[in-house]
Amino acid sequence: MTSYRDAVRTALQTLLREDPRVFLMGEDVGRYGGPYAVSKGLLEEFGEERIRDTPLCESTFVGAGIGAALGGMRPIVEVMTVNFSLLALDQVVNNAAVMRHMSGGQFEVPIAVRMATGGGKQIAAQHSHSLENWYAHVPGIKVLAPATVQDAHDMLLAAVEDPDPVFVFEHQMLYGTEGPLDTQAKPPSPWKAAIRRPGKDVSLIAYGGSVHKALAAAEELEKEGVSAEVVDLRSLRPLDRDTIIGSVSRTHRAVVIDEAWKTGSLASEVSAILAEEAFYELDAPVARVCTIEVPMPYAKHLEEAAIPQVAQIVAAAKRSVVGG
Amino acid sequence: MTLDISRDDALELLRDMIRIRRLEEKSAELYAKQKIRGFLHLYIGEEAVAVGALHALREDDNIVATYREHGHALIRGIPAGEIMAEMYGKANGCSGGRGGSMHLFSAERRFYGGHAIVGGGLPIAVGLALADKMKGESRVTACFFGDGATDEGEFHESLNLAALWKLPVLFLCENNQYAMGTALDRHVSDSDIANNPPAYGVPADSVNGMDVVAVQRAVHNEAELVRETSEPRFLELKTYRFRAHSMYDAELYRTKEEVEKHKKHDPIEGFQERSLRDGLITQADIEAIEVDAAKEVAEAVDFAEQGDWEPVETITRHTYARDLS
Amino acid sequence: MTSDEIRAILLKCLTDVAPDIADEEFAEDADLRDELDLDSMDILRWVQGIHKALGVEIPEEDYGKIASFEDAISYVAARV
Amino acid sequence: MAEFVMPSLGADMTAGVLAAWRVAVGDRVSQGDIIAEVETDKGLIEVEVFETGRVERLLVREGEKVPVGTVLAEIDTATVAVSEAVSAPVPASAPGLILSAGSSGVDLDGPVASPAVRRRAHELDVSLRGVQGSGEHGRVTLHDLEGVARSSAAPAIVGGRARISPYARRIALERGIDITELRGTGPAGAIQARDVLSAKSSVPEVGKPASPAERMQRAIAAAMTRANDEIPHYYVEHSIDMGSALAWLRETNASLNVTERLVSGVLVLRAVARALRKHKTLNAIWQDGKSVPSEEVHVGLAVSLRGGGLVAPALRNTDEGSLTDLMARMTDLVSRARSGALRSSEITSATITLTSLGERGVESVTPIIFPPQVAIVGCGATLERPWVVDGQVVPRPVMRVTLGGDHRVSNGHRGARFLSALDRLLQEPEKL
Repeated sequence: MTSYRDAVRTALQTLLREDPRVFLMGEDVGRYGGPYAVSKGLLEEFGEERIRDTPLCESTFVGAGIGAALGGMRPIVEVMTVNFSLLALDQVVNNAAVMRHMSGGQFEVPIAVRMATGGGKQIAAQHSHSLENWYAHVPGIKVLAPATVQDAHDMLLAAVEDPDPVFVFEHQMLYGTEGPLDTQAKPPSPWKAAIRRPGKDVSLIAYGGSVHKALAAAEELEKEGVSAEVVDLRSLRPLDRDTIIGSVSRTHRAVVIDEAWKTGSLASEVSAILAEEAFYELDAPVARVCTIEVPMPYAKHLEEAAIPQVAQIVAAAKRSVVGG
Repeated sequence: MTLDISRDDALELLRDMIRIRRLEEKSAELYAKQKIRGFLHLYIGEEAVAVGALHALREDDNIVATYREHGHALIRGIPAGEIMAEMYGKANGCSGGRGGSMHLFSAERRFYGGHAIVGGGLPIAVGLALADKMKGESRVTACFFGDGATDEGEFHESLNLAALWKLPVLFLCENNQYAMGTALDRHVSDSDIANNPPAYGVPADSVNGMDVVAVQRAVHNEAELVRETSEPRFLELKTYRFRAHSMYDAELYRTKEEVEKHKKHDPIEGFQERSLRDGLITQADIEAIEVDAAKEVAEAVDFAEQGDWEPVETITRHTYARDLS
Repeated sequence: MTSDEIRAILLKCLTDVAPDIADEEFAEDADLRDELDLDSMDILRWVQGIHKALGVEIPEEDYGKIASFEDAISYVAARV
Repeated sequence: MAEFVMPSLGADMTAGVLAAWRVAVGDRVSQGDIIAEVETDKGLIEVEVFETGRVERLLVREGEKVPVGTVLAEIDTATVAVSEAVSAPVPASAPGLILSAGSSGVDLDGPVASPAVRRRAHELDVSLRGVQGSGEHGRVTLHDLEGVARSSAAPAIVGGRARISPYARRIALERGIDITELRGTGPAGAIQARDVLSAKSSVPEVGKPASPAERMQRAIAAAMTRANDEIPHYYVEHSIDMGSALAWLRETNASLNVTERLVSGVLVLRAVARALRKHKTLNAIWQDGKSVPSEEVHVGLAVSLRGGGLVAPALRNTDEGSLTDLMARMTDLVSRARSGALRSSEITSATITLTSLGERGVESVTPIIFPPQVAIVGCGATLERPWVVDGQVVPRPVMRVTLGGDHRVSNGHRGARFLSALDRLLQEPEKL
């Protein structure tokens, strides 16, 4: 078994060894070994040129990453967490996302950006955001959310190989989780959702840190005679509409689990897709289980109450299936 | 003090400045006639900076500019027709009609564009220089920006990062005395802009941006130093824009007298008189240049008028490398 | 390419268009439209299938020469 | 004589006040001179003239507010060598769509609308044709657009407002179950699938559960019997000379490669869709006791399934896009219909149906309307017929077309005018 963080490091090593254009840039990725210990040991193997500790200037080192990609390199930029990426949003939205389209196809920005996301560690409102939906809203970039150890490895390889800007969100609660890792097998397309557990009565649709909670909820529902299917979105832009619609066309009920705030969330997007394209398959309204719309509180019992938990998922599924 | 340049250089510098001015005058006319829409920022008065600088840089150097970039694009080699067509929004424009006046691009000529976010181009220039350094290519990345950009966080971050990682960036600040409607001394604490960069270890100098020969010489010296040391340098070019910030600007922030005072240092008229006085060029040369410029502009307008509109069906093309649907 | 191979390819292209005839017996010399209840859309998709599989381009005016399955085999055999 | 017009000084400026003239009649002006001052929201702006010559006439008084583009003065440029003023004529009709905001001098495709509105319309898959905007000069605003999108959403299948889930409503139709007799056990008494599944269907359950084909057959039977009981049909028939259409088709197909080849059915399909643009009453849905015309034309194509059974999925916006595009969409739809891979929205969004049995050699067909539609077009075989052309009797390929209409909504006169419009369209195939 391998840990999620080791899977990411393995991918980084493979990329750095095989392609001289690849280099890693970010705060404390070198000497400190990475804020989540993902890049430990890489400085010793690849040196200061290709493992670059940056000053605390998110806008400029993300912008420099975009410039280096324009200049023919394949940079991997680590923005410590999505919370600090807000300073770099201008470079992302006004440069990375538009360069190819606005230049009439002349310029390519093959950059991969990794950042931790999500809450659950009692680090309060400024450090616990889930803002994947802000990035998944923007045409011109792609967004991935690896929930498993295998995806954490495969998706980073795909992100660096892709000619377009790709943003990979690693939920901070996953770094320590363990799972099987096969570095030889040919990985499935990262742009397709996956059925992590088949079921007949209701589709639990989730991504990133919420997938494990959906699986746990499905186990509990099984005991109460409700067969739940778990769909892991994996790709947040583009969304794999066919797999989502396919699943709900079999179960006729959907519960979407998303650690972001409900308003304007990816859960809202999935719900709108189902209302527009699977309307005649729905036997109950689409349910959304999201974080309570409040700045993330520090106290443990408050944070746990705010973030979607297994119990809320089970309740929502039962309301959808049994009704009343 | 006589000009120590050849006749050919004098003709070349004068020609390019006049080409820019006639193109910009025509753009103003076409904007009034609603052929060009959106925002339009004219370069009239600042021609000596683009001409002097681009004549001093090499064809292979990277150029990153701002939304006031028609002059830089034209002298860099993007055909006047493609620039005009782009301002019309036609498919045969240099950015396919997608960018407009503020976003002229040319991959072939390493012209990394017009950038409309003030200061937004600086990190890109730092990144381009980083890529060249890592690939072992000895190329200069010239980054043009206005005095307004020196207020942005990215300006300070970029100077620091370029100095820290010793990146071959030539920061060229076109100080035209105004950040849109705010005069220099009302938006910077130290209006001697060249004082800032040394705080980050970036050597800085200043030059009269109205004197095309001085600009060419200064940019040449700075660029060669950057090329040799692969370390960033900074040059302030003091200049002045004779027209409003953009087409919809009542210029409440400055007086007519101030504009007239600066117009006496018109970079074209000044250089024209000195070249005539030193016998480098003749009145006939000037008329020939004017005729050529008028012809180039007329052909550019025709090229734009003949261009097609991009059909809506291809609107999503180039959003990604391969279409997602 | 033998005529048997051509026959097999043509049959496969036909079953792509009309899956249910796969296990049906049909007279190979009879008019396909009547025999297998094919309309002009089916014929076009069959012709497109043959073009994709064998590169043989069958213009509209030659549709008469492939009215039956047998005719189609000899027509295609002469052009592969 | 050159015109000096009120210039546009900003993307959102539509008019300006001529604050003051800086020249008088008879003055000489040269390019770049300041000729007037204009008062705008941002303050006074000096305006330059782009021609060189003599001021002939001043047409607008100081203080007057005029729209951008209004002629303010005339300048006699004849006395001076005419400068290379822009004289290129404005393109007569700009093909396709203009991405920049609509400028007055250029012919637009459809009403005036900003790029943002056009992009939103594209996303909502809504056509702006015929939409009356509430903005200035009939400009379509985002608000208008959202209204149009809501009103053209797919209609409910059955009249009356029973609270029933969409899935339950669909399988009730398939099973021929009348939902008004059901009691819902879902939230607030809503009817859900289990209520339908457990109800006794009007058609007796026999032995083993029905196969999908049998279920479909029963659903068609239910729909057809209801159509016959409720809809008073009228029929009108018309013979159309298909000569020019088939000739154009042969000639076009010769130049197309096989993957883009067209069948005559696609010409008839496009002609029906275009004809409906002017006959909206036939392109409508019967809902809550009245006919609701649809803004868009989605022709349902009757496709007979090989194992028996019939389905008429809709080709959305059949009147838009190129013929090769329509052909590709038609081929895809037919093959997906036959392989049972249709999306539910395709089954229920047709605004009229076209059924052609010509391939089977029958001369004409008198079809039954698919509820809740209010009309149906039936085409017979195209056969060589004696036909009078310029007084001569000549053989021509002729097709008999029948229109079935719902007499509560339209009448024979309307049906006849539709068929003659269809005939005219098919005589000019190149325009389809």
